[in-house]
Amino acid sequence: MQTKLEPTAEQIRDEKIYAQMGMTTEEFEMAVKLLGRLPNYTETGLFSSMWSEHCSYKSSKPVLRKFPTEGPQVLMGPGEGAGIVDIGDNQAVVFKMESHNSPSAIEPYEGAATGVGGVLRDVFSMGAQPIAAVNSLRFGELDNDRDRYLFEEAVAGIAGYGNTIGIPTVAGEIQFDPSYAGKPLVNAMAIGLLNHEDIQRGLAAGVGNTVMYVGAKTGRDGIHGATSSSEEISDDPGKERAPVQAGDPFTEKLLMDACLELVKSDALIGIQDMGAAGLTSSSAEMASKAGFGIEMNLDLVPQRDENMTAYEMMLSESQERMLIVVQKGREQEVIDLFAKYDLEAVSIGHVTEDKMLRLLHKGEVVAEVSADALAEDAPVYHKPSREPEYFREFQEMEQQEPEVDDHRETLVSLLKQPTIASKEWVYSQFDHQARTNTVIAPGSDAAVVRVRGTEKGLAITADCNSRYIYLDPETGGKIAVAEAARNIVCSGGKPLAITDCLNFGSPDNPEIFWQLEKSADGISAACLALDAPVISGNVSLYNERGGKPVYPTPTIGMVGLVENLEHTTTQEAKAAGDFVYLIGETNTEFGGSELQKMLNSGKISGKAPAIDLGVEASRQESLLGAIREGIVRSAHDVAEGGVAVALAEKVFGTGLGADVKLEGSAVTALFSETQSRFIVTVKPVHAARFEELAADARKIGEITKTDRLVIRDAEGNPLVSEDVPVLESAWKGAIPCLVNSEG
Amino acid sequence: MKKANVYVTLRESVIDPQGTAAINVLHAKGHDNVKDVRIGKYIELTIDDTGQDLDTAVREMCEKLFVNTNVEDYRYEVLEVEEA
Amino acid sequence: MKKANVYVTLRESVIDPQGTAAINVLHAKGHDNVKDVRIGKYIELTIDDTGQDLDTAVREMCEKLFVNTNVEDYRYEVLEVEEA
Amino acid sequence: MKFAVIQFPGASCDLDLYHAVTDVLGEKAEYVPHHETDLSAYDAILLPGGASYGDAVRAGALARTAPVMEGIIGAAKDGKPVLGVGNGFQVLTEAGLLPGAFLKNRDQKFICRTVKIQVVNNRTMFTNEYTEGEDLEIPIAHGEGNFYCDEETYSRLKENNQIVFVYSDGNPNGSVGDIAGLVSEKGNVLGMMPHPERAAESILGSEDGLNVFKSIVKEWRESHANQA
Ligand SMILES: Nc1ncnc2c1ncn2[C@@H]1O[C@H](COP(=O)(O)OP(=O)(O)O)[C@@H](O)[C@H]1O
Ligand SMILES: [Mg+2]
Repeated sequence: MQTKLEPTAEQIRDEKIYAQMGMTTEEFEMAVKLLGRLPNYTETGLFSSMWSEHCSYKSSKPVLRKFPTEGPQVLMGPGEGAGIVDIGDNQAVVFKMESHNSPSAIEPYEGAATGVGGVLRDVFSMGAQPIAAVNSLRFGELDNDRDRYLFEEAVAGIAGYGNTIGIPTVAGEIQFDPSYAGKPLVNAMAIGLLNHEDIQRGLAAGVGNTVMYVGAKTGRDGIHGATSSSEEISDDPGKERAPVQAGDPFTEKLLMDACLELVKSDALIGIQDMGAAGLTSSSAEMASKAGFGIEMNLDLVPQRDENMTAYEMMLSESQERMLIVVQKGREQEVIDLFAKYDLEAVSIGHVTEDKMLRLLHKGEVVAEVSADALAEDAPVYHKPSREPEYFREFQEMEQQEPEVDDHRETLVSLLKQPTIASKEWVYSQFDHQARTNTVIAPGSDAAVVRVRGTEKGLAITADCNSRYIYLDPETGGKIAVAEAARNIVCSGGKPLAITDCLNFGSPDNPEIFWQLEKSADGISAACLALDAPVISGNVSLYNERGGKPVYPTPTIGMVGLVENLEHTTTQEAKAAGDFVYLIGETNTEFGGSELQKMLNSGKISGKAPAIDLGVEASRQESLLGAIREGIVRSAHDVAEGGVAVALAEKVFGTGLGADVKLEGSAVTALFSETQSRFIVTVKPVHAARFEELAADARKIGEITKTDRLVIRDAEGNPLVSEDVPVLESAWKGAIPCLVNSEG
Repeated sequence: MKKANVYVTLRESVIDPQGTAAINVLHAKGHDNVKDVRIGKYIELTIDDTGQDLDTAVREMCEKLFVNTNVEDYRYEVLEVEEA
Repeated sequence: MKKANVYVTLRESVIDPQGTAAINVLHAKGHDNVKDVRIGKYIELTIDDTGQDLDTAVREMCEKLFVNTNVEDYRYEVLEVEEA
Repeated sequence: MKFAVIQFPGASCDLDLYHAVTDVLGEKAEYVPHHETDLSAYDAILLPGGASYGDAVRAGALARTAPVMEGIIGAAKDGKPVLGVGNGFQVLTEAGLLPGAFLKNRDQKFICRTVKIQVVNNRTMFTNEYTEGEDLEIPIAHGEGNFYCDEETYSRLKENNQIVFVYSDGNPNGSVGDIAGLVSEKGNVLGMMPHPERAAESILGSEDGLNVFKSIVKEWRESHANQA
């Protein structure tokens, strides 16, 4: 009955209805050729969603091929729900990052919440118990209602989902910049743990095996989410929008526990979550990867809304659903297993030999398409790329030291910049201790989560300074990985691998495509230098509004191994009398710095800070060596705001102070963002040994009992001298104050 | 004094996790004939009657604060209340 | 088919933290004449009409599940709905 | 001694309690699913934190209808120690085993951080290992931890020394009388919003919560030594 309302195959072609679904004419013609006939409405929907950027990576594939994805530690690289890395003792860590930018720009609470839910499913569909969640967020400056709303609600959504399902949110990062105004980035990462024998894949293998649907019912929500997340955000309020997808963390908790029991059963052949493009992508991909076909009867799909069409069911992005393939004849076992968790498992089809995705609805075949055509044969575009003019200009600029009158005042202002300010307002809303394994909670460089029953821990961080990437994507890409690794090392871990989320504007713009390519080059180089291959990731393009793109933001999520939890180190100073060391020299580098941005009302220019990956790797290695010898009391990398900010952060919350002396020009010494630097504290008795291990460390002063931060020039004259509580309250109060402001 | 009662409901198309959890429990308790549960908000506003246009004010309060118009619908009624 | 609409409100004597937060926001936004905000629940139950006594069933569901009678009051109405 | 760790659907901190009792304390514990009704095999009952039933309707509202409540109520009547942490506390009030109710946090946001609480009453089976007036650092993690009771109930709680823990360095959620934890009139049911099982190992930042479990064990040992 309702199929009558759908346009005919001829109408789809003649009236270019495929274009409304995001397909180009060439793509439509390609689909016609693969099919050998005109696709009907449902089939056009299958093609358009599977060939969307989000599902097919058609513009980014050539870029992703650059990434190093191998290493002795890698058990599974990109391609499945999440990547897997060996951590010894037959255990492995599974992780993945996902973007939920476009839903979050419309409905930030549910957008962020379902982002968390989706990436958790990616992890538990591999057979891993999720043990931690992480997020990486970007918002406009908190100077207007809309951006404040997006920020507050996205944070609440992450909390609402993560806290309810009981997976601790242990780390994250947030930056604020006008380039994200009205187009926030919401990236969620999940980390899981499994034993090698429990590794699962999304395979629909074995003719006759049964395809089952588990989890929440299918509704009309999120139809064409994959396509619309591959489009720029519309300013047209009247534009018809598919209903927002909402999350149900309670159902997901049951689903997670049930799936983790199921993976122990040999009745299970394959499992995959229904993410973007829902039933379509899960079924087509599982069949294609396994070299089989799938036939499904859509009448059997559990439905929340009435009179759903085949098209709607296949394209719905209702949350908390999984597709599983089980051995024929063992369906009842699976049904019983899910029933224990108050969930319904329903047989909806079977595996076939003919490699087709065949859909039946109301007694008719409503779609019949080769699974490979959908999952494998999407076009791949080699988009033109062009070096932007701004880049040349910036490269020709000399590094300049900004003029600053009052160093103390400047430090206070920097500490109040929301990108630098304390994120406690955010992470105190996240349950970061559930599962009682969080050894280092949010607030230090990287989080550390113990691996229960072993001496090991996992160090976890997410990082990306997109200002550097905008100025110089290749250098900035290197810095993003290096900074993540610095945070891991400072916490006592050795980098294992990364996941990434490439958030960019439209790849159809050659200058943006250039940013994408160059930053991937930088990321790849750093991954090689720091021995941290890419094991999973996600691409989010078209992050634009009114033709204005966000800063290129390839977020890096990194996991490192803490071999022995005794090595875990935090950033805060521990005791008065400890020596303070600065590792690495300082140059005048202010391009893209927090100080430059602050003094130029948000604008940045010039060269990004330089980075030498060889130097980076050797400093990280020697610092980790010293940490493992147990002679480093605290370690912190120098990042936004330079040494002055890093020193302040080291004494916050400790009741202690510091008195240090810095060489060179004051503004550079205090605020420059030269890379590959660390500040560590060491007990005097270990000083000699530490200096032996860390060749380019210089002692700059001591931790003091009085809670005052004194930073002097080479002659000993104070550049900054302030009570720590004054600095700390500026730093702590900044975000709450912006959130509660009006106007 | 006036009173505005606001009824906020989740859009039909949006799943209601609370309602879903509740209906399962109701069925387990033998209330099998309950077919659907939707949990929304009921807001009572007491407003000084300064003779101004309450409709505009109530609508604004709803859309700015009480209702997430992406996922919720609302209706309201304005009543006269006796001074105490 | 029948529908029961349940209105759950916090007791007068209980300070409503949600309402208090809301009123502060409203005043900051210039809605000074709002004197009180109370945030409760509005629950819609769709019930198969098997001819039994709905009042008892609805009251039981409320007191066992939807309402915490320590701090909340409720009222409800039962309506006839057209079959689709 | 054998602890029961109740598993309500969705309440995820069962694991944390289980490990605190077994790995840290070295006592026996078993998970008991929500549909079980017989708890006679256990010496103490633990109701975990988390979000049972996704905190639908109200935190703890749906859990109070679970069949296992019958066993819990029975155990409480028999005088066995029953401890509810976080969501477990909310369930105990919903079930009427403890007075009062919970409202949303004063600031409307979920709060996860370590707070200071003071032991007001150390003469309970849950606090005998503490000294009176002792300050503890224990994490909280809740969105509806704002304990409410009317004035009459509050005076009765005070009179009977039922208030066991109060927040001592700022009230994070708006609870009446800064209440962080309280016992039933008979003293064998304790509800507390701070999570002692998250403060049971120094590697996780604090061991201040461990004595809650040690107290239960001590009391049990003593009472069973007398019987023997
Ligand atoms: N969105 C977030 N969620 C959880 N923790 C966060 C979030 N943002 C920041 N944090 C935590 O706050 C601390 C400071 O973050 P950040 O300034 O980004 O550190 P760094 O510069 O060392 O990467 C870190 O421990 C980080 O994990
Ligand atoms: Mg850092």
